[in-house]
Amino acid sequence: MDGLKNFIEHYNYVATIVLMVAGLYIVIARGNMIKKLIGLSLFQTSVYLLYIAPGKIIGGTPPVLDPKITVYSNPLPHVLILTAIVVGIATIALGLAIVTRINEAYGTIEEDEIFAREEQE
Amino acid sequence: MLLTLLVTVTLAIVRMRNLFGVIALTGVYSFLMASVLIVYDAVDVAMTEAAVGAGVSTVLLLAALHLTKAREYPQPRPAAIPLIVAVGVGVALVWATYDLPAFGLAETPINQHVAPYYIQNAIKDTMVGNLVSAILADYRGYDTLGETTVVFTAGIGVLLLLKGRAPRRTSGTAPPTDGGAA
Amino acid sequence: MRRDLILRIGVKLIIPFMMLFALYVQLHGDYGPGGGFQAGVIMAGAVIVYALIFGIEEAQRVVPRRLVEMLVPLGVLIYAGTGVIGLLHGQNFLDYSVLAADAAHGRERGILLVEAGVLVTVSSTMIALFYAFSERGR
Amino acid sequence: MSAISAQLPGLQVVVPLLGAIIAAFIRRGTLAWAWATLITAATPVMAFALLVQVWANGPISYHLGGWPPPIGIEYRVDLLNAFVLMLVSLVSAIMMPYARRSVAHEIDGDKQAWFYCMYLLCLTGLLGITITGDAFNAFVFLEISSLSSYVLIAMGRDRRALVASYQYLIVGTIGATFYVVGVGLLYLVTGSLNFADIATRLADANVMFPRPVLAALAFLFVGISLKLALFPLHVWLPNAYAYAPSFATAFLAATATKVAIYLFLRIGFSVYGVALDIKALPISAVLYPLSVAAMFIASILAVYEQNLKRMLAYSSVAQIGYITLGIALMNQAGLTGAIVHLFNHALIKGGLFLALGAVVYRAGTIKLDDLGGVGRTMPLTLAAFVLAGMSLMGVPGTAGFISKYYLVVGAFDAGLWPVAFLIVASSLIALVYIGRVVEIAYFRPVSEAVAHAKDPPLMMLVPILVLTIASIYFGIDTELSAGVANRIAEGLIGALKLGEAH
Repeated sequence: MDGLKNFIEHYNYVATIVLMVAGLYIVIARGNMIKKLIGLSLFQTSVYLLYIAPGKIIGGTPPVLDPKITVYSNPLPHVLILTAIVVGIATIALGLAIVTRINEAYGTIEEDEIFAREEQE
Repeated sequence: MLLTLLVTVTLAIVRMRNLFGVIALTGVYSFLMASVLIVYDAVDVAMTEAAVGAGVSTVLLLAALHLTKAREYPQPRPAAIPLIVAVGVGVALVWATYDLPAFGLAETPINQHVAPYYIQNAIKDTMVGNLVSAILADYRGYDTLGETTVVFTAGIGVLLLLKGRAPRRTSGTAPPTDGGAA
Repeated sequence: MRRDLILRIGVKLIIPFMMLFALYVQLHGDYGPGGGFQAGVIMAGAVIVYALIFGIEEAQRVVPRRLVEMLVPLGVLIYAGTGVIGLLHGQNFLDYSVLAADAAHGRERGILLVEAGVLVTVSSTMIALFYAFSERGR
Repeated sequence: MSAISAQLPGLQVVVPLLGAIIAAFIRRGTLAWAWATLITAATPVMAFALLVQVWANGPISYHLGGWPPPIGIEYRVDLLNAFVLMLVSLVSAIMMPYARRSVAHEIDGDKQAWFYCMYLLCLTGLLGITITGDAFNAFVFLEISSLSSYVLIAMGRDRRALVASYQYLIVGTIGATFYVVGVGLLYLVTGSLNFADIATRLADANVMFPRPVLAALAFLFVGISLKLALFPLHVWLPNAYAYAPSFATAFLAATATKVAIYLFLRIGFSVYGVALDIKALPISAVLYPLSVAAMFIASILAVYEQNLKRMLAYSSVAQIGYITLGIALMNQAGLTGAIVHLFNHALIKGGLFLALGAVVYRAGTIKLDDLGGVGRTMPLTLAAFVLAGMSLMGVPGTAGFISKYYLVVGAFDAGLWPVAFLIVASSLIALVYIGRVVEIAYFRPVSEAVAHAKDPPLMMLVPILVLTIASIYFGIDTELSAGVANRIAEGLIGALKLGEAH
């Protein structure tokens, strides 16, 4: 019973970790360069929950000040994750630009095919 | 529960081979993520995630897909090693988070140490009632300058990569000699 | 797509509202959720929708590429420049308290300025990305 | 004057940042180069002033936005990062005159201006990581430097540069995300993002949450190791260095990995080491085998490499192994060796890669077999290459010898004489791969590719010679390198909280 209770109390972490594992798996296992970038962005997104979930206080409200309210959820993780989201999309945009150029240069965006071509050269 | 739905969509993304479908699913994923974030009181973050994840990144991914006309085909890649690495990381994290404080408590270090200062003083210091804005633009404004610089870097970087020279044809050109600068 | 009158008129009607909403999100960021980044994305969204319906040349006539490329660094310059004002007054970088007679008003003003910087860079970068990717396709 | 000196920590990063922003408005390549040179030249001046201040008066704390830590972001300059700031900015400034011809040769005319903008952003990012006292701020600047370096690498002429850049982007982003996870876990258990503040709160946190504290270290370790190309996480590095434009390779090789190593030292020693017994943490146990593997395997891979840039890239992986070995020793001499090698290796590799860039500029190839007799057609360039190569091997009288000397002494102090033997043995492999170049460059008939090559113009030659001479000079006069490194190591070790044995 204790294990189950702990599982439920930490469910947010468990979900985070599943997302992270899935993202990392896509990045390592898949050879399609766009799919890899999607995996990368999943991997980055999972981190959001790691930061934000612990800042939530049950009974608290969003951190916008209001004289009637006394308990707020922690705003600092929100700020950090806003930054992380922006950094994430910037990385993906740059990655996609590079993939577009790779496609022009090689005619494919499958890693295995590209490596095979370089072997021949 | 929303988180379970999120996990389900993620697994679908892993399995699916049709890239167009995957991109549509990432849009769904982002909206679900935004909903979860609202539940966690992170309204600013939710708004951004919806705009970026479902909006910007979907547009960019579709644009790139259109340019590359790619389909992902099943490949005979061994799946064992990636699975071991990814699951290994996961197990490490499960092990690590097991004795972290349970969800929703106020008496945890992150809710006790720096955050109360912002909640108590932001309006006095900055006259801005949205604490996220106050921290984002002032207390940790330097991070945000860095963040804007990251956007700037990516913007100029993409322009550098995609502007100018007409696309080279995909086949027929001889590969440049070893070491570049031919 | 170009012949679709309803779509074109609909878009023409919607775009001012998108712009207005972006401004609302920008300025309301002090009291509710929102801020330069979100507003920038919405603003860029308006231009991108316009480009999708009326074609990229038409969009570039309204928002020239040259202008967008100038705006990308300009936003960061506004942000960093706001920080430099603090330096010029002998305070630390990004200390906004010097921007008005009392510190709190100064900081409020500073936050407004830097959020404007974020808006400019984010919206113009998004538009620039869109232009870059769509022009590559032709 | 005093007003300016109080603002120096801020200016150290703000000046190159503003420089990069303004460079984005510039269209002409030559103008952008002149501007970037001016900005870059200003950075070592500020770094030197900071180093002098810190040397005399101890650490400086600079509060960005006027907010004291941990509320706001702090720049904290101590001897360690003042030294790294000095190193990064000085090497960059020396390389700038070289950039003009080399970049004009390898990058399309309409793209040169923005290339310099990217370079300045990368410099800003690296300086920002080094100077900051805030864990999350370090991540933001890490991403500035990473994104700009992906672009710099992708600008290489060869289409393989694109693939190398893509792979680096994937690996680098995984690394950065691991770093963020680590910082997040630390934040969860301490409630703070400031390095110094985390350090004071970590001991208590370790009592309540021992597992996350250890896991955070693991994530930070892996994340930074991906960035610093610790063996076997180095796979992105050889191709990235091989296909990037010559100037970008030399700049990144001399600076980027060094800054990652600095971040590792900061977290390992100034955060974990201050709060917990560092010798009880599994840092050394992991670093020893990986460092030794890097020293041998990467050196041997270098021997079999035809592309000289890739050869030097593998050699870099090996040299990083020496630095991490010095860190693993965790004693005065070992740590001094690590820090001094950080410095020496930046000079040596900077010089070597610039020399190769000159070969690319004149001969258009760096394939070893095509370069027969190049020592006779490009005498000064190759002489510099060989001298820097001798320093790389650690020949007595060169800077490389000083590094190796401290490392060997550190190994003996730790009672690990086999490690001392391995250091010497692996250095002999460097003799093989540098010797191979000497053989072909001087003892083969002049080949077709290099027949009409000659030494590069003065603007390119002088930086090569300056770095080469420095990598010899610091083997004779060790005051500024080993002297400072020694005091830094003293400071790092003195602050450690050690177990019962002490």
